[in-house]
Amino acid sequence: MGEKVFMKGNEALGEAAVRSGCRLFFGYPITPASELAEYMAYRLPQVGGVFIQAESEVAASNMIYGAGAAGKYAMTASSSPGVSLMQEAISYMAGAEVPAVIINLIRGGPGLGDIQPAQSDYFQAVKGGGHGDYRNLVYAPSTLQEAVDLMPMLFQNAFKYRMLAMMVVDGLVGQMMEAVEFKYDIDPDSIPVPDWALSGKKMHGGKKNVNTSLELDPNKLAEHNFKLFEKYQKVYENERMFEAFELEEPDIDVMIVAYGTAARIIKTAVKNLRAKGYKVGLFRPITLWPFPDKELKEYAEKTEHILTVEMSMGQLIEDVKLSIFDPNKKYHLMPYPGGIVPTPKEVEDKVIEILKGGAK
Amino acid sequence: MLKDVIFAGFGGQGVMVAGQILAKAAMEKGYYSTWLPSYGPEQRGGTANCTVMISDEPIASPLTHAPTYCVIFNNPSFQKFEPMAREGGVFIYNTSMITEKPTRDDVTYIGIAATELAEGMGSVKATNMILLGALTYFLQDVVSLDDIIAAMREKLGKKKPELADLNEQALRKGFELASEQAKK
Amino acid sequence: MGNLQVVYEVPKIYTGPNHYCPGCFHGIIHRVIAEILQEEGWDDISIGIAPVGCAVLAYDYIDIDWFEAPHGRACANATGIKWAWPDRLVFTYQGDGDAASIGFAETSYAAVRGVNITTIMVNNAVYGMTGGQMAPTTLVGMKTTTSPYGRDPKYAGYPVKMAEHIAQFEGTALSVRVSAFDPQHVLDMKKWIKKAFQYQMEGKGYTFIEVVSTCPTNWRMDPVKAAEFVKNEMIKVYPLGVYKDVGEEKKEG
Amino acid sequence: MPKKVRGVLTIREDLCKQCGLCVSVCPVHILDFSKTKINSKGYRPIELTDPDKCVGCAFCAMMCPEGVIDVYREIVEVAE
Repeated sequence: MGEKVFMKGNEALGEAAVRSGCRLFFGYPITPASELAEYMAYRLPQVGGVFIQAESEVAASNMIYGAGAAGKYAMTASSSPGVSLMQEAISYMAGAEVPAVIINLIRGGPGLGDIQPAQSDYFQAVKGGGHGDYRNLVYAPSTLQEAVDLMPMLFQNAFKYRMLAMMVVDGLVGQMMEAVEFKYDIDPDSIPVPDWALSGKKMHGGKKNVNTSLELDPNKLAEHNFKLFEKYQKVYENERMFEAFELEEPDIDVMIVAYGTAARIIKTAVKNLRAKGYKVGLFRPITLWPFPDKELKEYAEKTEHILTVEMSMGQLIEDVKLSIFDPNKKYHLMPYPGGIVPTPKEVEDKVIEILKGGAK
Repeated sequence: MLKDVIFAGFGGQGVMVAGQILAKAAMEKGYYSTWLPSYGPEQRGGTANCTVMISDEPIASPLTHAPTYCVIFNNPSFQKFEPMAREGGVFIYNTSMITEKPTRDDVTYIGIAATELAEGMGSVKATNMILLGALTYFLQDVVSLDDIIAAMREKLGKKKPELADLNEQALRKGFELASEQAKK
Repeated sequence: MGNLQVVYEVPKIYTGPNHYCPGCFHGIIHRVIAEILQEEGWDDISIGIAPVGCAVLAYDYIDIDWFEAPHGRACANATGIKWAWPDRLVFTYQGDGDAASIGFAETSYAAVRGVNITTIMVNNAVYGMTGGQMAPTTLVGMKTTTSPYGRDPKYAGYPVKMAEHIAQFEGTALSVRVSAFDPQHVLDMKKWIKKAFQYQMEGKGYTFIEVVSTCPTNWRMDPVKAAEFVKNEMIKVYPLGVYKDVGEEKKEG
Repeated sequence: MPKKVRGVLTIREDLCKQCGLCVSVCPVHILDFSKTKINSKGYRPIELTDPDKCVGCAFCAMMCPEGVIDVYREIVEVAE
């Protein structure tokens, strides 16, 4: 443990799940997430785990729904079109309070789109792609190392709050190779089976457990919804994560807001702009839900210009504006749809243009 | 220090693995390195390229808009990357496959008939190693030819030990040809 | 010098170059479909449904109208198209993963309903485009990227035999398994695809052609070896033949 | 003079992917990959090693996934 290994992102994500104590993976091939399933097919049998290739993403997501209800760490991974198919199970799991982990390696959409890195499933992930009122925990690491470091937390928080934890990355994280370090290796036998799990009556005091998302009485269903949202409020209070990069000074020329791969690239732009004397910083949400809105608002006090750079057509910027809630700020958007990845140069040019007053 | 390298060609030409060997060799030397692929949908014959970044500090962006080092395997990649190549950079290309002619005077061109040379050595599969060997000549402040050979043997030696010696020969050949051309 | 007499010309509506790997049967099957459509003059009234998988770009290779389906849903999309234009020639072109795994329900229900469309399912025992994962049709013991220790029936079950499965439905007019590993079988394949299209034009019901095919890239074989593997191994598990043919017995009014 | 039927092939070299299916089915073994040419895709395209022996059976064209080959026949006079 602790050794640096040169690995492909998808394989490192798989290894991170195994070391988080996950022994159940259900998946269906899709580019650019297939290598994660391939890694699990190779790795899980070595550690007494089970890899099942489902007949579809609808089935794969319902398999983690079952395994989560049975009280075990279970995971699936897919890319955008596949995650759209998983919305059924995602909504049901929210209703039935079943924990599990889904990784979405987002690719360009809508529809089949392409297979290039994108962030256009932001709304689907944080605003709910399935039906009903619910929230998912959504983590958006910016580097492979961060994704690996976050992985145990996804499983643990999924079980702590009995909700779905989703990691949104993109094909760039999945396909890229770099050195990663695994700092943990959790024994699955050390993970307690929750008393709500479907494990046979004798495991939990002889009283039957029923797992359902059905509640025909509207009053009771309303009560269930209020209860869910009390839980989500707790998650909001405890689990917001972000990074403030080069945002120490009281006055900032331009604050860039970005997450995931876009944020990683923008760090290069920030460094280059700093070298030229521009006071530019990056605010990077690590959790997309709960969104670090209070923190973003505080940092926004330091600047007039807020530039959102996202690999989508203006999804993140809605939460940015909602968080800052100040019509006097100048909001700028650099949208990169379709699987196009920003380059540091483009972002640098845009910042300089904003400061010259050319940009609206 | 930041070295940015693009390898580009058709899928199946060994473009990706050449980049992986370089990135791995750099990591073994204690540098930060990233390898980032870009594929078309095809399993074979489509365009494919990868970007390798090597630095002595953590790499933020794994992408470059103006690669300093280009290793080019086919015509479409030549057309795409020649205008993007960084001023003062090195542009290595496979003249067996590329009919395009160099148009810039601010880039060092190294043209090698790598496919024919590889065929002559025993396998067309060693084409990529000849070109990687040529690139290594220009990256000696980061990785030596021996480092690349060691990384190649670790990456390919297990699966195809019979090809490892040929690949080593190919790496050496490319290195030698690049040094000759660079001195001219 | 005598006059040149045409023996074979590549159909004009077969438009390449294609993106398939060297030696992939997809090209042969596309070419044969193009031959039939051109020879019968059906190209003006045909609508193809392309799948997700290696043939996702099929619409670039045959010069007819095409629809690009979501993964597995081709037969459902085709059902909609057919009921919008009942007299058109509507066919789905799918892989085994598409038609027999994620689209198993849609494919089966086209047969259940006897939708008057044709499915051409290319069975090469792997997911080709995504990089050689196990397919529903992967042979027991066969190594793929998601069955690295060989397909184990304990976890992955057994090969899905679509031609037999589709034959059981009353709505099926024709269910045949063919291959393309030598010229004779290519001609045989052409005969049965043509018959399927004819049945469709006569309104006989759902027609299904399974083509036992290769994946040289993911099987890690050269194309000639891969064709031999089909001939010697694949068709042991997937016997070629006619599993249902209503012939003249069933005709709608 | 006696006459015989001879096959004539049109080969679109640039489409060839050197898969060898045609080579494997040629009954008179007169197809092979070019030793001298590399096409723009990087493959060595097929060529006829002995055009006079072609019988015009079209097996090669039947098996070609890329639509590289058209097949014609002509009657030629042969010296005895």
